[in-house]
Amino acid sequence: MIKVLFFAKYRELLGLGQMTVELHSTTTVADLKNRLVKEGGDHWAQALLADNTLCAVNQTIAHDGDAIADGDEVAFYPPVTGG
Amino acid sequence: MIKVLFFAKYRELLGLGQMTVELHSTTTVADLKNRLVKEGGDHWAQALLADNTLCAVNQTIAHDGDAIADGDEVAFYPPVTGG
Amino acid sequence: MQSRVLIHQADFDVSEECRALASSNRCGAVAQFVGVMRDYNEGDNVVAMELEHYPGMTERSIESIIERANTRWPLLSVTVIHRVGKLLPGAQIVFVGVGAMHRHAAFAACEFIMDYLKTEAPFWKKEKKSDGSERWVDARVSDAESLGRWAE
Amino acid sequence: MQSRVLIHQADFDVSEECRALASSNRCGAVAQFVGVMRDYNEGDNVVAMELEHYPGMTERSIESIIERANTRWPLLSVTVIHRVGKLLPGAQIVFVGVGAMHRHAAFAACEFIMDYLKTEAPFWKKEKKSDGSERWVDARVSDAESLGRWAE
Repeated sequence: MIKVLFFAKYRELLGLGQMTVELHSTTTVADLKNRLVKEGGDHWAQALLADNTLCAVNQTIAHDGDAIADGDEVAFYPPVTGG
Repeated sequence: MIKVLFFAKYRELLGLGQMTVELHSTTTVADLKNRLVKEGGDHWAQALLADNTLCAVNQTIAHDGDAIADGDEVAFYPPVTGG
Repeated sequence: MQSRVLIHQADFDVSEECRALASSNRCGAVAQFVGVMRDYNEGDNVVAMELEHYPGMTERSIESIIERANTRWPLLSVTVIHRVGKLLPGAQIVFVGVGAMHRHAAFAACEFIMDYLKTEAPFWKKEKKSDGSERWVDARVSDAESLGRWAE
Repeated sequence: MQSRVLIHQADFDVSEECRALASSNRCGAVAQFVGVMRDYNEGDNVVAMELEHYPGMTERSIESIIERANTRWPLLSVTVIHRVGKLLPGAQIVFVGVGAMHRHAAFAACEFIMDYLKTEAPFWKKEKKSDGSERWVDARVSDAESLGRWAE
């Protein structure tokens, strides 16, 4: 089981900030994105497959090829605008 | 008549912060220095002829060749150390 | 190097922060940046702002930025405060303060931390316009570009 | 651009200055520098400092520096405060604050003003050491050198 978080515009678009996903084996960020889009549809594609979507695994920036293991915290969010 | 000011180390070296000098004709910064050194001696040479001595005429940085006219305020001081 | 990272809704007091940053007897220079909320953006009046963040990761990413700054310049103290939640025009949003023996390290590290905070720390601004509508602020290309000068 | 130059013995309040610098509704960024008195210099403990200046010319030279900064960057507000007279270790000596729409102008102008203040404004520091002896502080070559990067 992994925890998946969404922030800001994506949280609103998907209508949820947090979900859990059952993980059958070690996967990658790209695999997780594709699985969520396949299950969720258009809004999920808009959020997760945008060119500038950022991903963090265990609160560290991660990229499509990076691995996700059971127990990880994965977050998807748009470019940051603080400061 | 011009007003001549000395600051910091030079004020202490010469034992005075301000003097007036009678000006018979328009002169230059270099001429004024030489005249004061000739009249004053060693301490004056140390203060006025040091390589890094700064001069301001009417509160604007001036150089050896710049003119001094009657009524001007002339200041001699060492490199600045504020901030 | 002493560092402090605070994420909260409450305002901050720049004098207090400055005093704390300067408290080492070796400290000769404190550089500080304060980001302030403006009342318009991209041609529209803005009447309020909501700042969202990613708790936990925010602190980690800022601490990582501070550590990178500390390897580049000799620093004595760093404080970063970022407000979240609802803010009104004129409000202080962010504080970055750096204490060092000499001013060049303090200035450079302060600007370095702001530049990376702008592009790495997970905060998002949502603006409320005067007609009541809301919009998420878009990231600026210029913020990503300004990192270029820190390339080693 | 609003500017304010103050030379006096009294201390200053960084929060108040920051608020005043940010008072324009277009101001999004305030960069500030505070110089602090250290308790040693060139290997000696320093117990007090006396700051002398050239009244009149000090203000003129700082105003000229601010004007030059304002021609290089779009600034909204600048405040420079420099204390004179007797100061003790830990005291705030100088404040330079710059308000602008965006942070790069504020940072650059703040550092520019400090760099020129250090080399042009007629202030002189005299230190009192722990053995009671006094000495005038020597100008640093590095301060003159740091102007190089502002060459256009």
